[in-house]
Amino acid sequence: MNKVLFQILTNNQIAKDVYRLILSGDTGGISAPGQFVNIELEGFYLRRPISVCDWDDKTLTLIYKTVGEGTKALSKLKTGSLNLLTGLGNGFDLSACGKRPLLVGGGVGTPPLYGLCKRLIERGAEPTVILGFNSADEVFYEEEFKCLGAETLVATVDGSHGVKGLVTDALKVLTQDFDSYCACGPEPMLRALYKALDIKGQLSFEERMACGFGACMGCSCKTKYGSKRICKDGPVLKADEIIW
Amino acid sequence: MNKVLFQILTNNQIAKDVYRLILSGDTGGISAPGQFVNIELEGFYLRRPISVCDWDDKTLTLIYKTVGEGTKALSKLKTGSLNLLTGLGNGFDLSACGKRPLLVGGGVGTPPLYGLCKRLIERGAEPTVILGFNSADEVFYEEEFKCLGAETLVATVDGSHGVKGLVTDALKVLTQDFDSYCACGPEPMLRALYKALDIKGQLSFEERMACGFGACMGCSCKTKYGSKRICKDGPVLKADEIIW
Amino acid sequence: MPDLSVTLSGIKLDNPVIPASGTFGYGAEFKDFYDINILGSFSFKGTTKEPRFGNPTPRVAECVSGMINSVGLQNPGIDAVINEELPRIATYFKKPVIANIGGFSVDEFVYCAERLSVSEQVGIIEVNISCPNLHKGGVNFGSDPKAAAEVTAAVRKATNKPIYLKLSPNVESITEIAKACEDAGADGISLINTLLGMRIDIKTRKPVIANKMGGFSGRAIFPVALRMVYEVSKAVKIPIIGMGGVASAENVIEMMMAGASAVQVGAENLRNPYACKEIIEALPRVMAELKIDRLRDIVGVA
Amino acid sequence: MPDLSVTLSGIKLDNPVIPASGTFGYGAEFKDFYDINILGSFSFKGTTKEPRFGNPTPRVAECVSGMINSVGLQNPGIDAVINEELPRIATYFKKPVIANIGGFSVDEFVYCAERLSVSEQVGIIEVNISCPNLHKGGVNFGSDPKAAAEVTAAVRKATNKPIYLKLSPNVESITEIAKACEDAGADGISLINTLLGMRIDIKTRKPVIANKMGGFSGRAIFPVALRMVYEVSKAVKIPIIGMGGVASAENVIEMMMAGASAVQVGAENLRNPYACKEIIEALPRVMAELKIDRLRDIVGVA
Ligand SMILES: Cc1cc2nc3c(=O)[nH]c(=O)nc-3n(C[C@H](O)[C@H](O)[C@H](O)COP(=O)(O)OP(=O)(O)OC[C@H]3O[C@@H](n4cnc5c(N)ncnc54)[C@H](O)[C@@H]3O)c2cc1C
Ligand SMILES: Cc1cc2nc3c(=O)[nH]c(=O)nc-3n(C[C@H](O)[C@H](O)[C@H](O)COP(=O)(O)OP(=O)(O)OC[C@H]3O[C@@H](n4cnc5c(N)ncnc54)[C@H](O)[C@@H]3O)c2cc1C
Ligand SMILES: Cc1cc2nc3c(=O)[nH]c(=O)nc-3n(C[C@H](O)[C@H](O)[C@H](O)COP(=O)(O)O)c2cc1C
Ligand SMILES: Cc1cc2nc3c(=O)[nH]c(=O)nc-3n(C[C@H](O)[C@H](O)[C@H](O)COP(=O)(O)O)c2cc1C
Ligand code: FES
Ligand code: FES
Repeated sequence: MNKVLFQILTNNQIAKDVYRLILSGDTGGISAPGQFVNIELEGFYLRRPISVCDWDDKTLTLIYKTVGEGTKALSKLKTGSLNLLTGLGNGFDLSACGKRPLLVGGGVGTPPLYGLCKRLIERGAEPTVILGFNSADEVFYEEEFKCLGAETLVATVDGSHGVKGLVTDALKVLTQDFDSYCACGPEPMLRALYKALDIKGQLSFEERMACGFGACMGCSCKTKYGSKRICKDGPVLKADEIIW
Repeated sequence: MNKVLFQILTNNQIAKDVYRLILSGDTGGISAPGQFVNIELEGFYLRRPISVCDWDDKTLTLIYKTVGEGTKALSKLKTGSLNLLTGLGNGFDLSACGKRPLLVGGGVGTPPLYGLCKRLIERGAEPTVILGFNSADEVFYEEEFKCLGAETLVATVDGSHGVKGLVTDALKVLTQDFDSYCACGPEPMLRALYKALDIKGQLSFEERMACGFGACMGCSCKTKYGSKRICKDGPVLKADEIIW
Repeated sequence: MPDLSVTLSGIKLDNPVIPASGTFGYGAEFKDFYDINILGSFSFKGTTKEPRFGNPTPRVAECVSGMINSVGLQNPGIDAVINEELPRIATYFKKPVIANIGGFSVDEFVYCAERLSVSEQVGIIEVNISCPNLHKGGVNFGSDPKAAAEVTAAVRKATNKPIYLKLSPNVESITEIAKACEDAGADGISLINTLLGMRIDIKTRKPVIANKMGGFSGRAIFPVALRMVYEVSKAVKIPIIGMGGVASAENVIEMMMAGASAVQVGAENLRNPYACKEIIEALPRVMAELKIDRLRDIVGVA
Repeated sequence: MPDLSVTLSGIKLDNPVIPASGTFGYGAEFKDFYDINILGSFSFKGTTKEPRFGNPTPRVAECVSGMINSVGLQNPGIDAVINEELPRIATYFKKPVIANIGGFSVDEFVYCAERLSVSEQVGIIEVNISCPNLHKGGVNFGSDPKAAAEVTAAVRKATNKPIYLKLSPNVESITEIAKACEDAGADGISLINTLLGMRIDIKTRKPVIANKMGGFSGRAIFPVALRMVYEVSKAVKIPIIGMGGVASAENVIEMMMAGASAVQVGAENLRNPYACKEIIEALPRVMAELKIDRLRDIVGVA
């Protein structure tokens, strides 16, 4: 957890309203996929939390959707520097994933699963990936997941690409057994997965945040084991601690 | 009076804490020396009023002192564009100056007198100029006034350049008679001139402003002929309408 | 075609965007920037019985995302407004104006309202009860429900024009004051006036404003204004003109969703003389994005 | 050597910079960013008798130059604070802390103050009377001088520690409340707590905050806070801890010139975890520019 000035290398559109931002700077604060960074944007009071998609020693990749004023302003920055708090949150626990984990991403919940998938494969695991989007123009990173060597299915709500329907429809296509699952996406998707799967799961949640580092109690949620801060004790929670 | 986007050509220091900003853009709104522009600065709510120092069809010259956060931020802008309201205020009435006007500038009250001096000389007048500063390191535009062909005296409070003392001390050095005087500078200087000179005068005043174009009544002052808005009915007022 | 029109007490406005009193003079300065007939209406500078010079200068101070003013109701007095300003306005503004009146006694409010009632140019009388009431031992009309009701009832009798009481936010319960005004016959409520604020010049170690304190307004106060509009809209049935920090088409829509039937734009006009024009031009696009066909449909939906 | 030290009720602070309650937790998150022993002190999260989860989420909303929160006093309760948090704080913070307590009844304030009194780590007890008092039919302790005095007197009896009453700005006359607290035995006044504010999400047409409204704070509220500190400092003799929108060394100095003996920094810590460190490091330079040798000399000079 630290404050770092990153340089913008590229910041390009990769799907409808979706941008990939590649930054160079000190990534030493990042220790696990599923962690996030909090970005200061000129003219905005609060930082914007964005999941780490991928990183190496010197570069950091983020993927974000333009949903409001802040992300729109971010999408216009093509050069210069950005002030980030990095290495926020807990991230996914790789050691709890087993040999055959299922990774499920919905929309811009997909990015953190990429970094996770990469590291799981490095460790010798054989992840299967399901990505859910509304339609073909929103799909991104299907190829990238496949290049990592993961079996990758895409579901689109309108059927314009891959399986027609939700990620749970794509799930029905799969016949193999999984040791665990990791998911990030809209809450209804997480809930549906929890209902559909009877194995250990790690789910990444979103909440409106002020600090992003555990100080303000802005992002609390109740779990079976007491209240947790999504930003500090999460964003990844165990599926069986959630009170749905 | 209009809102214009100007491009920054240069913005360099020319004396202690004093910068010259040369802009390119539509100067059509400017009609008289002594008018001012109101500059929007990112991160600041109110615009910053700065006198027009000089202008031609396509360029605009401003000279300003870094006194607070806004002017400090301005001094750091070396490229890019600035949003200005131009052609604000009344400016000096050249037709009331006569053949031999005296122009007196104190500190950063000097800039508008340069544009005035230039136009007076173009009209065939023979202005004499007195510039007052605290010390030699603050002096600027002495050469520029001389290049216009105007007799130019400088006074410094500490005597490090030119006449030692105030502009009124420099005035004592001069023996000729003047038809009128025009002055811009700190209020005590304007008052001292008014006391010292028995001819028609035009004085340019400063006041904290919100709009700068006559809408808010933020900058009112009482004159012998009723209340006036420094930004709209001024900044130049006739010496004999002032209630000292 | 998006429909931007709204209605205030039977007066149809082409759109809900109205420059706020004190930030638009009598419109003359703005007509040099754009044709102000595009506005829904405008509220002119607060007018008192006698001409007033107002407070000593400095009268303005900059703040983060806002400003403080202590103009102190400088205006040429009701006679000059009726004999000079209104006829001049008629030459460049063809719609009904909102006549904002200030006062230091009930009688003064009544007098000004009566005098303005005869003008056909006046659509609504906006009664600014956020000024210190010298006759009541320092109590503000705008912070005491009884005094607010008293002014309302008296002005009510003095005019047939719709009257909108303009409230101060520097109170504990703005709904109480608003309800008192409604009960006493107000046709509508305008809110908010400025928050009491202050700045000190750390170089001179003195308050920036000659009068020490002043009215704080601009973008910074939007969340407070929105909250008060929301509260009051739940408490009264009469229409509300919402204001305080409005600076964009999005802000206008948010204010209306909170319960405002129309919206005033104040300090933003001073930093950007084209503010209202830009907002009006942006509204159709933002409405389309939000799938709003008729602006009046969103009043109070939140 | 510039002297930054100030004294609050006999407790000497190395400098006047104190993170505000609710924006600094118990310090644990910030000690990972910097050594928090550089602080004058810090005020920990408002503590109640029982553990509280607080309000439903979303609890935060962004505003221009500020934010709204409706955390709702989430805290682990007084037992956990005394048995777990204070011992943990002792491992990384060596100075007296300010113990902020919340409450829904006089008894709860008294209980919390009594329990915290025994801790040597507690320098000052900050009594936050800006919460709704469920036992008084909805009247806030902080907006009724009598209720404020009642809490003050009761807490006064319960502890020998200096007690600072923390006031709400959502009142008409903050000086009345402050004077009532002083008369009832307060050692100092902390102000201001958050302004009541609201935002609506124009896409969903619903309030952003689950609880609809919340407390508005951050840079935007500085002029209101400064005005209230100034007013209260003229009305009482006891020291004031000023807060509300402080974000720079210049803001600290302005607050002190308005009458604050020390200054708290709230929301700014959330957007920049190094805010207090940066302010403390900037103070000597700004003092030199302004020719201030001893910071305590400027208290109330404006
Ligand atoms: C831990 C975490 C990781 C995230 N990772 C990603 C990611 O990898 N890619 C991506 O596209 N988005 C991600 N998001 C969502 C992203 O933070 C929001 O889309 C973004 O903050 C919206 O900002 P805005 O100014 O465009 O929207 P506005 O609606 O204008 O923002 C207003 C305020 O609401 C907050 N806000 C709005 N939407 C959300 C949201 N969904 N979650 C949290 N705060 C929100 C903003 O941060 C801001 O404070 C993540 C959120 C969290 C909490
Ligand atoms: C008509 C007019 C013409 C001017 N021409 C020039 C010029 O040619 N060159 C030059 O150096 N300065 C000029 N000034 C003064 C200049 O406007 C201020 O120095 C500048 O606004 C200070 O801004 P700041 O942010 O650095 O200071 P801050 O003190 O941080 O500003 C805070 C606020 O106070 C206002 N303010 C501060 N000082 C003054 C002042 N002296 N007059 C008016 N407002 C002030 C600022 O505009 C701002 O709103 C002129 C002022 C006026 C009214
Ligand atoms: C310079 C200035 C002068 C004002 N004068 C008046 C006035 O005469 N009468 C009045 O009712 N309100 C007056 N106001 C208050 C505004 O009409 C408006 O209620 C307030 O500024 C909040 O809106 P804003 O945040 O958009 O500025 C004035 C405001 C400013 C900034
Ligand atoms: C997220 C958050 C939580 C807060 N919680 C408390 C609290 O528990 N007790 C309290 O007295 N004040 C609380 N406050 C108020 C602050 O201590 C401070 O009075 C207020 O935010 C104004 O300062 P600022 O503008 O610097 O934030 C909280 C403020 C914020 C932003
Ligand atoms: S956002 Fe502040 S604790 Fe999570
Ligand atoms: S600054 Fe607004 S009238 Fe002069």
